[in-house]
Order: sequence, then C-alpha cells, then structure tokens
Amino acid sequence: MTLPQAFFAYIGGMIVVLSLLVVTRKNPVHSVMWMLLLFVHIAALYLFLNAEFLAAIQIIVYAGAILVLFLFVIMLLNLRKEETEKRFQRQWPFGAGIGVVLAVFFVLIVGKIDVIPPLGQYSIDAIRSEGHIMTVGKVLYTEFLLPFEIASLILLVAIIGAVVLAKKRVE
Amino acid sequence: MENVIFNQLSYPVLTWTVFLPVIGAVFLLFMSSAQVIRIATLFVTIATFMLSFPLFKQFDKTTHMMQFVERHEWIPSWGIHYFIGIDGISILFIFLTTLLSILCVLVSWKSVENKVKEFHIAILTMEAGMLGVFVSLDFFLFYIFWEAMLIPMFLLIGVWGGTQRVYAAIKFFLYTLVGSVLMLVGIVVLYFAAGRTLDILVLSSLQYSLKLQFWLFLAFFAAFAVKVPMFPFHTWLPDAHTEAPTAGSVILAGVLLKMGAYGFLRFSIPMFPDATRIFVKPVFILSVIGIIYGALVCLAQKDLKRLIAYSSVSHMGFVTLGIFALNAQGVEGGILQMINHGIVTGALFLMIGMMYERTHTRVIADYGGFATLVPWYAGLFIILTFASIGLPGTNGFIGEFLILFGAFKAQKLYGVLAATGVILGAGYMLWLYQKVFWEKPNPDYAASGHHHVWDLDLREVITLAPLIILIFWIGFYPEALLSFMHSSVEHMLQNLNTRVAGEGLLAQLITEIF
Amino acid sequence: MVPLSWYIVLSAIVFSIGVFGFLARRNLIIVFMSVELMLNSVNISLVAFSHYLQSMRGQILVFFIITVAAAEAAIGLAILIAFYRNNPTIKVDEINLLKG
Amino acid sequence: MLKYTLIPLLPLISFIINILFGRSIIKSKAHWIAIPAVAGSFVLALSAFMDVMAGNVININVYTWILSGNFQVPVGFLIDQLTAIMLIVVTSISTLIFIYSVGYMHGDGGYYRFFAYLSLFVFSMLVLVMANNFLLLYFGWEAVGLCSYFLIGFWFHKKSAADAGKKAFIVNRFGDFGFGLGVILVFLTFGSLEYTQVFSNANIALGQTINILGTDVDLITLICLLLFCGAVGKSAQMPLHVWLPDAMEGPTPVSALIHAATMVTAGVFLVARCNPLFSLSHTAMNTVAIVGGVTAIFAASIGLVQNDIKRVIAYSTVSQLGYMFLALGVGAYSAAIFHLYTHAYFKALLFLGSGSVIHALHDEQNMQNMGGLKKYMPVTYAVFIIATLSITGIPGLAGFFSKDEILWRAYLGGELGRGMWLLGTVAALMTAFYSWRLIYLTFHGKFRGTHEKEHHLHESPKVITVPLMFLAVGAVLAGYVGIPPLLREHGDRIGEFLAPVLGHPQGEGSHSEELMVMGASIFVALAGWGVAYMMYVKNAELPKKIGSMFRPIHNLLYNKYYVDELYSKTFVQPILKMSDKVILGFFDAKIIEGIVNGVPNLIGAFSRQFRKVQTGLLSNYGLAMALGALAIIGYVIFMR
Amino acid sequence: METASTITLAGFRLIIPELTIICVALMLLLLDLIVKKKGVIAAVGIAGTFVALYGTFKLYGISEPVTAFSDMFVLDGYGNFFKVIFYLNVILTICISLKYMTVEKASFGEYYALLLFATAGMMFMASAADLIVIYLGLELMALSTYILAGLMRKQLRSNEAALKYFFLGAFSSAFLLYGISLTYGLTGTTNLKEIAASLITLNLAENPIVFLGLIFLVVSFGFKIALVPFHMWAPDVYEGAPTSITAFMSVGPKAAGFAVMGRVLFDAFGGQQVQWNSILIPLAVITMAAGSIIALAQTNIKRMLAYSSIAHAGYMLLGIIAGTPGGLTSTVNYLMIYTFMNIGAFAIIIMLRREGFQGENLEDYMGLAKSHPLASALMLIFMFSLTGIPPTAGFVGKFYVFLEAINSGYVYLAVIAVIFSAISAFFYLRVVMYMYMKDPKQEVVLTTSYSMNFALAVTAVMVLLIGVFPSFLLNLVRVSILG
Repeated sequence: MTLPQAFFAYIGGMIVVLSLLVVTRKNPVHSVMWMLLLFVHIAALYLFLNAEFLAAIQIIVYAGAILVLFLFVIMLLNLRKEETEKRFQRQWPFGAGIGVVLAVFFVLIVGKIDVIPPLGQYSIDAIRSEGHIMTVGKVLYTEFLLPFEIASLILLVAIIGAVVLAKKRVE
Repeated sequence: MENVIFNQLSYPVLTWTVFLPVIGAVFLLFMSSAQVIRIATLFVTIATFMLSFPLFKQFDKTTHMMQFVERHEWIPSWGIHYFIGIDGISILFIFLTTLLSILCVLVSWKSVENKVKEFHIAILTMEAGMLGVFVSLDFFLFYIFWEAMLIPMFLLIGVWGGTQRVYAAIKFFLYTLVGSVLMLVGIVVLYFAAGRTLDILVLSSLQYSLKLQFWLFLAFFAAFAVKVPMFPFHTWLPDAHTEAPTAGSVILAGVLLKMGAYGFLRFSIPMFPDATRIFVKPVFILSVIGIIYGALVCLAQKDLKRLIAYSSVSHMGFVTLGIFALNAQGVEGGILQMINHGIVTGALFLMIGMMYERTHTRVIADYGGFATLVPWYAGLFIILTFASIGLPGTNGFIGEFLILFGAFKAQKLYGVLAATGVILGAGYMLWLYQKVFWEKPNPDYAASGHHHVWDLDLREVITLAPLIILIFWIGFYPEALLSFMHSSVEHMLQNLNTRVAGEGLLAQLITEIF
Repeated sequence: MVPLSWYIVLSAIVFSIGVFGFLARRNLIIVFMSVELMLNSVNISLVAFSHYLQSMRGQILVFFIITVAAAEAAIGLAILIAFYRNNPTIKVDEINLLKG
Repeated sequence: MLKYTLIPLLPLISFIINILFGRSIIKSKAHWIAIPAVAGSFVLALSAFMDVMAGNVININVYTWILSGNFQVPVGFLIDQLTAIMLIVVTSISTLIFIYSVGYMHGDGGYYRFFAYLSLFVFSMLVLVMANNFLLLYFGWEAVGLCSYFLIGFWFHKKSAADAGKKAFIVNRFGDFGFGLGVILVFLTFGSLEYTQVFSNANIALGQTINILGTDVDLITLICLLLFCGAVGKSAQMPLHVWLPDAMEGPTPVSALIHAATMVTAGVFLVARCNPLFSLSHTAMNTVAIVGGVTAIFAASIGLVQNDIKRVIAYSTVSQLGYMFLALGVGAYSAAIFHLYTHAYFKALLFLGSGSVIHALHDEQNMQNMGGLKKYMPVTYAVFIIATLSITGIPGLAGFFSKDEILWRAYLGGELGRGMWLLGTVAALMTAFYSWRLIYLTFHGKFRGTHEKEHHLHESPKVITVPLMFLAVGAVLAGYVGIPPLLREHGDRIGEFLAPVLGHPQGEGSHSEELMVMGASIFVALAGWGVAYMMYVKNAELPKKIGSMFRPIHNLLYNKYYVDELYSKTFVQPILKMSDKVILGFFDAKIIEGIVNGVPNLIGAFSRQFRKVQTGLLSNYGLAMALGALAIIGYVIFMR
Repeated sequence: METASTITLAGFRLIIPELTIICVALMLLLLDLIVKKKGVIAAVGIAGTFVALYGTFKLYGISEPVTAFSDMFVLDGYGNFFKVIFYLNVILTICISLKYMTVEKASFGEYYALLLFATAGMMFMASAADLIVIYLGLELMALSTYILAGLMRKQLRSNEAALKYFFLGAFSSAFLLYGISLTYGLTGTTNLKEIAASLITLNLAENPIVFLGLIFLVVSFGFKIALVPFHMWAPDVYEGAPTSITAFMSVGPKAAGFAVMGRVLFDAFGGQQVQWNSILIPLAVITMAAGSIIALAQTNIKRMLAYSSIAHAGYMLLGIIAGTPGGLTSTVNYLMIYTFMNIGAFAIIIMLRREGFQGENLEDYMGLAKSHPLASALMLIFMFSLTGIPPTAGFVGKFYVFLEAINSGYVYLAVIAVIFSAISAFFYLRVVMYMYMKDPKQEVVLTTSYSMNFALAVTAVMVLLIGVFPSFLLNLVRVSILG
C-alpha cells in the first residue's frame, strides 16, 4: 500500500465511520458535531485531489454556514425531549436494507470504474501553474457564466423564501 | 375523388344540417324564458328536418356512390379531412334523426320543467352528434361525433332521469366508453395500416392482412356490439332506457342503438371482409341468443319501460342477424328494421312517457283497463304493439321478414331459431297490452278516481302522428325506403364477395396468429 | 496512486448511508443532514472525476452544489420553522395530516 | 281492375271511417257504413264470379310491395275458380252476419268498434283469398288473426275474453312460425312467391333434399309441412286447436263469421291452393289426412259432453274442419272446398241461432240452464233443426252432399284412406249425437233457468231472424251444386268448376261401394239422433247414469283431454318461470350484472386499498422512491 | 474538449425572455415595497410575461438551434414551445390567484415574484443544453415552488405540503446529482450533445454505469413529473398547497420535467432508446394504473386531480416511449393541452373557496349546476377534456399520443392506456354527476373576479377550440419541435 493509498484509506474509513455516526446519533447536536468532523475530512480529501478552493469553501460554507444554521435551528426549536424518544422510525429495517442493497449494487456496478475519456486540459500541472482559485474563477466567469447567474438567483430566492416563510408578520 | 358525387346544391347542405342544431344550441344560451326556449328549439329541429329534405329529393338512387359530399382540409398534419357525405345506407338515418328530434322536443314540452335550457341544449347537441355520425366519411370525424354524443346523453339520463338515474347514466357512459376506446386504438392501427389516412372510402378499398383484420374487427366489435347492444353487452340498456327521460329514451332507442349496427355496415363489413366471414357464426349465435333472451326476459318484466328496453335487445338481435346474413335481403331488412325499430320503439317510449306524466308509475300491475279510460291512447298503442310484433301491414313485418329471409338463406338453423323470437314477441307484447289496457280498469285512474287520466291531447297526437303514418306507409310501401338502399347495399355485398379469399379462412388465421 | 474506483466506491457508500439516514431517522433535522450527506458523497465523486479527467467541470459543479445546498438549507429550515410554529414537532412519523 | 281491387277495399274504407270517426260522430250508425260496404263487395264478388264462370282467370299486380335483391313480391290479386267460390262464401255470409249484428250488438258500447273490426276482418279475409302470392296471403292470414284477436277480446274488461284473444293470437303465431318459414323456403326453392310461377315450376323441387341438423329431408315435403303448420294453427287442428273453443268469448256473430264460416277455413283454402305442391309429397298428404281425421274424432268426442252451447258448436267446427283436412289429405280438394262452402252456411246458422238463444237468455250459455225454448222461439228452433239436419248429413240437405263426398273419397284413398273413412264415420256418429243433444237440451223439456229469465224469454227481432232464414235456405240448398254422379250425371258441378285449379280426384270405386258408404253415413246420422233422443227425451236420467258409470272417461272428455293443462304445465309455465327466475333473476341480474358491476367494484376496492399506501409519512414516500429506483436498477441492470 | 471561452455578449440576446422574467420578478419585489394594491403587482407581472412572450416569439424566427454560453444554453423551437407553456401557466396562475390569495390571507408581493422566478427556472431547464444548467434551473424552480407551496404559513397543511415537497425534492435532487456525476465521470462532459458523442466514440452504449447514471436521471425527472412510484409527494402537496399553486405546480414543473427528460433522453441518450424504454414502459403502465385507480377513492377534489395529473403523466410518457421526434411532439402537444384544461379545472375549484368555506370536497359541488350553471358547464368541459372525450382538447392530446405510440409499435401500451383512461372517466364523471345530478346541500357563493373570468374564458375557449380545430396547435408544435 502506497502512502497515498494509506492516506486515502484513513480518510475514506473516517468518512464512512463519521457518516454512520451522523445518521445514527440520537442527539442532533452530536450529529452536527460529527458532521463537522466529517466535512473536515472531506475537505482533506479535496486537498488530496488538488482542489484547494473547494476544500476551502467546504469548510467555510458547509461547516461554517450550513452546519451553524442547523445548530441554530436545533437550538431554536429547543428539542429537549428528543433524547428520550426512539431515534429510528418503524420502517428503519427497510431503510437499512435499502442502504445495504444500494451500496452492494453500487459497488458491483461502479466498482470497476476506470477513466476512459480523453483527458482534459486541466492537468495538475496546468492548475498548479495558474493556481486553483484562479483557474476556477476563470472558468466560472467565462464558461460557466450562465450557471453562475442562475446560482445567484437561487440564493436570492432562498433569501426571499426564508424571509417570507420564517419572518413573523403583522397582519 | 372520382368515386364520390360532390354536393350539387348551391349550399353545403349536409354541413348545415349537422351544425344547425349546434348554432341553435348556442343561441339558446342567451335565452331565459322556458317557453321561448321550447319554441326556439322546436323551430330549430323543424328547420333541420326541412333542411334535410333536399337530400331526399336530389338523392340519386341509382348509384352507390357517396353523395352531397363535402371535403375540406381539417388536420392536414394527420391527413384528416372534414369529409362528409351520404349514401343509401346513411340517408335514412338522417331522416330518422331529424324527425325524432322534433318529437323529442314536443314530448318534453310539459314534462321537463327543470333546467329547461340545459335540456334543450342537450337535445340539440345530441341531434348534431347523431347526424354527424351518420354523415362522417372520415373515421376521425366519425369518432369525434361518436364520442361527443355521450356527453349530452349522459346528462339527459343523469339530470332529467328517474330515481336510479345517476347509476344508469354512469353505467351507460362507462360501458359505451370502454367499448369505444378500444375502437380508438383500432382506428389508429388502421390509420397506419392504410398509410396514414382515415378516409373511410380509402380504408374500405384496401386489403388488409387476415391477422390485422381479425384484431381490428374485434376492436371495432367492442364498440359496436356494446352500442347495438348485443347479448351479453346489453345490461346498460335496460337501466339507461328505464331511467332516461322520455326524450332520452326515444333518442336512445330511436337512433343511438342504430349506430352500432351502422358501424358494422360502414366499417366492419366493408373493411374486414375476411374477418367478417370468420365472425359471421359468432355474431349469428349472439344475435339469436339476444333475440330469444331479450324476449324471454320481457316475459318476466314488471316495469313498462324495462320491458320495452329488453324488447330492444331482441329487436336489435334481428338487426345484427340480418346484417351478418350478408345477402341483400338480410342487409336491407336489417337497415329497414333499424328504421322501424326507431319508429316503433321510439313511439312506444313516447307513449309511455305521456302516460307516465299522467300516472307517475311505470309498474305494469298499476295499470289495467286503460282502453276504457283512454281509448285513443289505447288505439294508438295497439298499433305500435302490432308493429313491434311484426304484423304484416306494419313496417315491423317487412323488416323482420326480410331479415328472417336473409338469415334463413344464409344459415337455415339460425333463421329458424330467430323466428321463434317472433312468437315470443307476440307473447310479451300482447301480455303487456292486456295488462295495461284490458281487463278491469284500475279505479284509481278512472274519471272519479284519485289520479284522473285524460286522453291524448292535440300536441301528443301531433307528436305521434308522423310515426303512426310511417308505420303503415312503410308497411304497405316499403319500397319508399328500400329503394334508397338498393345500390349501396348491392355495392357493399359485391365488394365483399369479390374480396373474400375463400374457404379455410379460420385455419389460415390460426396459423397466422400462432 | 489511488485508483479512481476507490473514490467512487467511497462516494457510493456514503450515498447509501445518506439514503439509509433519510429513510430511517425520525428527526427531521437529521433527515435533512442525511440529504446533505448524499450531496457530499456526490461531491466526492465529482471532485475525483474532475481530478482524474483533468477537467474543471466537476469541481465547478461541486461549487454550485455547495451554493445550492446553502440555499436549500435556508429554505428547508425556514419551512421547518414555519411548520414547527403551527405544530411543534419535527418527528417524521407525526407528520401525516395529508394522506390517502 | 279497379273492380277487383275494390272488393277488399270497400270494407277497408268502412273500417277506416268507422275507427276514426265512430267514437265521436257515427256512434250507433256504424252499420250504415259497414253494411253497404260489405254488400258492395258481395255484388262485386258476384260479378267477379261471373267473370270466372265465363272462363277468365284474373291475375293482376297492383304494385310492387317488396323488392330486395332478387326477392320481389307484388301486391296482386288472383281470381280463379277457387278464389271465386271463396269470395262468394265470404262476402255473402259476411253480409248476412253484418245485418244480424245490427240487432245482436244493439246498444253495446263498442258498437262502432264492432263494425269497424268486422269490416277490417272482411278486408283481410278478402285479401287472403284474393292474393296472388304467398306473402300477400300471409298478410291476409295475419290480418284475420289480428281481427280475430280484437273480436275475441271485444269485451276486453272480462279477463277471460282478454286471455282468449291473446291465446288465439299466440297459438296462431306458432302455426305462422312454420308458415312463414315455409314461405321463405318456397321462394328459395322456386325463386318466386307468385302462385302461377311456383305451381308451374312445382316439379323442380322434386327429389331435392335439404339438410336439417345433419339429416336430409325431402324439400317438397318440408315446404308442404311448414305451410301446413300455418293451416293447423289457423284452422284449429290438433295440436293447435286449443284456441278455438276459448274464442267463443267473442260476440256470437264473430263466432259465426270468423270462427266457423270463414277465417278458420283459411287453412283449408291454403292447402287447397297449394295442391300442386302437396300432390308431390305423399308424406305431407298423409300428414294432412291423419291430422284431419284425428282432429275430427277428437273434437267430436269432446263435443259429446260439453255444456256450453257455443263450445259444443265450436268443437263441432273443429271436427268439421278436421273433415275438410281429411279430404285434402286424400286428394279430394274439391270435396274439401265443397264442405267448406256448405259448412259455412249451416255452421253460421248454428252459431247465429245459438246467438239468438243467448240473446234471449241474456248471455246465458250453459245448456243445463236452458230447455223448452221451442215454444218461445219457434223461428230459432226451426232454423236450428234445419242446420242440425244439415250438419248430421241427413240426405237432401247441404251437409249430406259434401260430407258424403268426403267420406267416399276417403274410402277410395287406399289403406290410410280406409282408416280415415272409419274415423270420419265414427265422428259423424258423434256429430249426430251431440248436435241433437244440443237441440234437446236447449229446446225440449222444461226450462231449467231462473224464473226471471223465463219471464223475459221472447223470439229475437227481425233483424236477427231474417238473416237466419236466409242462412237456413243456404243450409238446405247449398249442397245441390255438388250432387254425386251416382245420383245424377254431371251433378258435381262444383267439382267440375274447381277442376282447373284443384284437378280431378283420383280413384274409382264401384257403385255398390259408393252406396254402402252413403248408407253407412246415413245410418250413423240416424243412429246418433236416436241415441240422443233416447238419452235426453225418453230417459232424462240416463245421461247422469252413464256419466257416473264412465266417470274417468267423462272427466277426460269434459276437460278436453286436459290439453290446455298439459300445455300450461309443460310449456307455458316453465317458460314463464324460467324467464323470471333463471334468465332474469339469475343470469341477467346475477351473472351479467355481476360482472358488469363487479369489475368496477373490484377496481373501487383496489382503489380503497391502494390509497392506504399513501400513508402521509414522508419517510414512506422516500422509501417508495428508493425502492422504485432499486427495483429499476435490479430489473434493468441485473435481470436483463 | 473544454476551451476557456471569452464572455460573449451575443449570447445574452438569446436569453432576453429569461432576463425579462427575472427583471420583472426583481421589479415586483421592489414594487411590493411601494405599492399596496396587489392587483398592480399582478398586472405588472402579467405584462412582463407578455413582454417575455413577445421576446420568445421574436426569437422563434431563428430556425436553426443556436447555442450560447459555451453551449450551455440552446435556443430552439423545442425550448421556445415549452416557454410558451410556462408563460401561459404563469399568466393563468396569476389570473386565478389574485382574489384567492387574499381569501387565504397569504397575499404577499413575493408570491408573484416567486412565480416568475420559478418560471425562469423552468425556462432555463427547457433551454438547457448542459446537465449543470438543468440542475440549477431545476433547483431554481424547485426552491421557488417549495416556498410557494408553504406560503399559507398559518395553515398546517400548507406547511406540511411544503415540508414534504422540500424533503423529497432534496432527496430526488441528490439522485439527480448522482446521475450527473456518473455520466460526467464516464463521458467526461456534462454537455448533452457531447455526452451523445462520447457515448459513441468511447463505445459506452452498453456500459452498465452509464445505464446507472441514466436510471438516476430518470428517477429524478420522474419525481418532477410525478411518475409512480416517485409520485408519492404529489397528492399530499397538491392538497396542502394553495390551490393556485397546485394549478401552477401541476403544469409548470411537470412540463419542465418533461422538457428536460425529452432533451436528456433524446439529445444525450438518443442511442440508448432500448434501454431507457425498458425503464419507462413499466413506469408508464403503473403510473397510468395507479393514477387512474387511486383517484377513484378520493373525496377531495384537489387530491383527485393530483392523481389525475399522475395518470396524465403516464399518458404523456407514451410519446417519449415512442422514441421518435413525432412522439416527443405528441407529448409536448399533450402538455400544452393539459395546461389549459388543468388550470381551468383548478380555477373552478378556486372559485368555490371563500372565507370560511374550503370548497374542496366533492360534496361541495352538489347541485352546483342549479345555482351556477355557467361555472358548472365550464367544469363539465374541463372534466370531459381531462377524460379525453371529443370534441375537447383532451381528446386531441390523447389521440396524438396514441397515434405516435402505435406508430412505434406499442399497440399494447395504447390499449392499456385507453382502458385506464376509460376507468379514469369514472372519477371525472363523478364531479359532473355531483354538479348536475344531485341537489345542493348548501348555498354556494362563487368568488369571482375579472382576472378569474379571463382565465376561465381563455382556458375554456382553448379547450374547445383545440378540440375542434387542432390544426393550428399541431402545426405550431410540429414546426417548433420537428423544425
């Protein structure tokens, strides 16, 4: 096992374990905490794959914004009694079964995946020479201009939505 | 298009005939007084009837070709045309439809008090739909009219019907819909088999593979047999007939039931001659069962309208029997019998409706001795009774005799079996007449009784008179009607005979399918 | 060198765990987190593909996914709060006013 | 041509006028339209008869009635010798009965209706006899049935009358069922329905067979038997005789005209008319003879014990019709027509006479409640005696000549004919007995009815008695057109007159044999008279004694061999029960409706079950989605 | 393959309709702060949509498909036709919701903006030539509709509807993304045309992983168009959401789903028709079956129409299964017709809603024909059109779909479809039956407005017009899609 493989083995193993922890912990706050750790590992994986910018926003947006939002809501809703009740619902064996079968299917099907297509121009060297953020930025504002604009609209809608739905209004 | 005769008149006569009721219906929307609506509707139906007159005058009886043809682009991307015209088979139904529509308006003059406007709109759209079915020469157009009729009929039964009306209406609608959607699939398959056209004339002139014919025949059979209705697809009929208002029953019996048989004549037989040969026997068997079964059920009925409804099953059994005899007498008798049945059963329903207005009961046992109480009514009713039985001198005889002749010629055994229906027919109709009109009068309805019944008034006599006259006219001079159909029927049979491959069709089919 | 398939299998397993979480948990917030888990699994595979294909598209898509995820989180939690105000529960199996 | 067309048309016009305006305008003056019309027909018929006598056979087509493919039927009239005789019989008797009815039906609420129906009947009967093709014959055939239905049910408020009318029509339908098929078969065989063409081509059917349910049947026999079916129904032969006695529910003039003189003889006319066909088939001929002979004795035996005056005459009619068929069956067509002709007079006379009696007794028909009427009703009594002498075959009266001719021809008709002759002679014995029994019970002895009725007893008015006298003349003299050659050379004028249509009867016998036959029939006539005299005049207690001695036989006869009950039990009731309970109650309501309603109900049940899948739980929905995806993956990737 | 292109402003010309919609939406947000009358906002929204419609018609002139934004966006007749559907959808929805939202006490200015944002999302989906744009357009649409569904904040069922819609939507998004990632991983691209090219050049036609990706894509699209078994959200959400939004959702997202489904399957996976048909055929059958059958037992009319909409998705799918451009055309045609008849039906439902009266139960329709003959007549037309009875547009739609399915040899599917459509007639008829054949239980007062009348008039006229003279629509759709 080469070093990168060993590193992957660690990170991959941790990701799986942490994922399981996230979905099985009784206390949602604990789940959020495990998820935070999970995101850190995923960010590490991104780094490992030469995606520094993504690693950064993984931490900043996911861990920094989304998870905080989750925590915030959990606190807001003040779910104290949660810890005394069942964490799974009745159909959980089905869920588990489906999860396992799905995983088996996936592994059977995608397990032997390999890269066939002709490689693109963004080799590691190419990215390195320009810097990852620079590369991403350039592509984003040229080639992916339209999606970028749409994404901005999505964020706008999210703001409106949050305001409309959650704000207390005087009628 | 050299095999049709385009409309020779200066105006599109068929289009006017079909769509005048629709225009009338639209105008009704803007009227409010019930009486005005009735008069307007009567006016529209009479106008439609008048409009169809030139058809009879100008009709060329010597040719089988479609006449008064109009043909315009309609849906060019599907190769579908607005293509209408009539031949000797369809022209009589135009007459029947326009006539009965007038009578329907007349008979509803007093009996319909509720939602008058909607009722008359339904009647008019119904008329347009029925006429459309008979004039369509494009299968797509035909199907549109065929299905569109269901809507007003559904409402007629369901809104203005008797106590079980909702059940009857929905049963009627779904039953016929299931049949006709299968036909829709058949139509589409045919469309491709014929090279993207639904022109009925073209479709009838092509030769299809036996297997295709077989399946298409079945698909069409589903629609037509339900509509006829053939045993065992008949059970919607008693309910629909019984629960429908008088006008609805008249239209149902008078015209709607004819469409199935008309479909056989217009589509099944000309388009699928080989399959027709295969299906002659099953259709014969079902027809004969229908004749006897319907008659036997009549013997046990306790409800006036139900009895007449089941008698329709029996009578329509004769019609299909005649048509599938596939000889001139059988087919012409079948067509004539359709007209006859429309006249006689239509008139019977009219009369029962009139009586229902007086007595508010349809139970046979509630009647009795009415010949004393309402002699004119009884007199007209006996005419209908004997026309229904098929007494010589009435129209019923000509139709039944020709059918039996044709059937006997084609298949002796079935002709004999069918003829027993004539005996049973006399049995139940005379039993009905005796129970209603003879014996001791029901004191309830006598002049001193609680529910005084009165004899026919002028409006009612006018309503019935044309039908009574027709009964005798056709009975004594059937050529008046038969002469229209000779060439068309002859042509149809000629085509059938030249295109039939011969013996062993069934065996060939079995090998093709398996 | 780590083979591509390892990443993909990892992604698949995390995805399956997400599915399991979605189907099994009662707490809506954790259900939502399971969805995030599924998104992350997709991200892993996308970044891996991107890396191995030497293409930028995957990473750009990940960028968008993260953006959308943030928007989704905002809206989703807003809906949750709006719901909670009317019916103070976030148990999946207690939310069945609409059924049949 | 108009002349001949007017013969049936006049009564039709009378009918139309009476039925349309009778109720409101004409009312009790209906006979002023009906009688001239029928009398006019009579005059025209006489004129037509003259034309035929002059040797012209009239065959005219008025218009094409039905045309369909190669099937073509005209409305057309054929007036030949046979028709001419029928025309005379029908119109003359009709005229008399119309007049009679003026008195008989006086004051009845349905006076105009009665004359309307009678007119319609005359029209129909005339069409029947004048038709030049089978289908028009069929038209008249059914139309007389219709009139019979109306007239039997004339007093429709009586359930028995209504039932009887319906019964007559439906029983006749059974016969017509065969008749109709026969007509169709005639056309299919000969390509035409016109008599002239059919009969001239009759030979082409010889030897042809037709396959019915796997067995080959001789075509011509089948045709004849089918046609004969109609005759059996209309002429009330076994086994379709059941309607005629019940038909006595109608007014008596109707019984006289329709159910004795004219309509019921249509069957005889039909077979005679089709003699070219029947002559080709021995089987058919024998069938006709056997049915006739058996009916003759069967009906006569029933007549022996009946108490209803009209029923006795009705059974007598059935029996006499049996004679006619017997004659037809042995090939003595002209003898049958001869008897038809004479029978029309004496039987009409009997009926009208009984009508006179009934009228006098205010609708009393039971002979046990009569007696001693001769002093109150001398004219009626006299004509009754004449009619009875005639029907029993006392020499010199009409019945003797025709009956003797039939028996003689039967005697000559080979082995079967000999048997038939025996049956006929026995039936003649019975005829004599019940005829005289009727006279004695009605006119002799003491009146057995109530005093009130006795008080009102009186002779009928002129309008009734005058037609009776006319008929009595007919009953005496009608026979002299057919005197046997034995008694007078060329005496059989009617036979010779009919010969162009009906041919000459076969078979020759010696004079001694003929005298023996004649003697036998005279002997049985007298013997029957004597027995009746013994039993009902001499020793009034005898009938009861004999009745109790042969109780089972008496019951059997009195109940008409239980034929009605048999039909009801084996045929009518099972069909009614089956259609109610099995077909309507079970098959239609349970099986077909079960399927028709069952499928939607099943779908509805599915619907109610499946909607439970929609639990409202978010996770379940997710589960469904995931399962769906999984299933697709499994199915598409691993299964394929 | 990938080239870093420069920003071309020329591309913006092609998205002028989208930009118009977005700008109007933003304007409405601002306008909401100044104007109190919602009618004005609605009017501006409608006017803006008409401007966009005008723009789309202007762009219709471009006969050949034109791409822009480095092939992420394609302007062609297919997309344009769908955009017309979306415009109609949003215009009619605004028309029918003006009064209604006041009754529901949820008359927010944002409502109209969100409708437009959702529409913009759909428009991007319809014109997307790239999976990334599809994803983002879909999310834009979805997020907006989640909010709209939950707009009646005080009503628990609206909350619940939004909640379920949101969670399941997010769940299905994950599937979509997984599908995209697999496709991307194998073909190296997300551009639809390039995917198609790669599948051929890289010989991936039989590759199970591509197949897996395809399945996931179909699953997520199936979610949007409510195919069984991915339909489970639909009844609940349709019932809980504000009725106007139900109308909007039952047409817009469904049409958008079909738009991307058609594009992805035909453009990207055109060579794999056999494979995707093996997925779609069973889905279509159970969709028609479940939709038609379960609807029979419903008593809430919105819920019933939800199931009906599921069944209709099954019929529409037949056109795609046919696998020919003609088949696709028939589906698109069906969608257009469905827009009219479905929104019309919902409009009537909305009219029944008033203060203190839900008007959603079938019983509420009892005897409606007596008190409101015109409204009942219109409902009757819509119901018969949904059943597919001529001479209404519904029949034309069904006929075309069957035509194409049979043309491609799927006679048995057509038979199954017609049988289920006959079964479905029962529950449509029941509405008619309640209106016409029962006696009213209570007084029903209709909430009408000019805009509502306008919407009803448009839908009813179109339903009848297309039913009798389908040619103009057929020509339009054929020109749009077949070129």
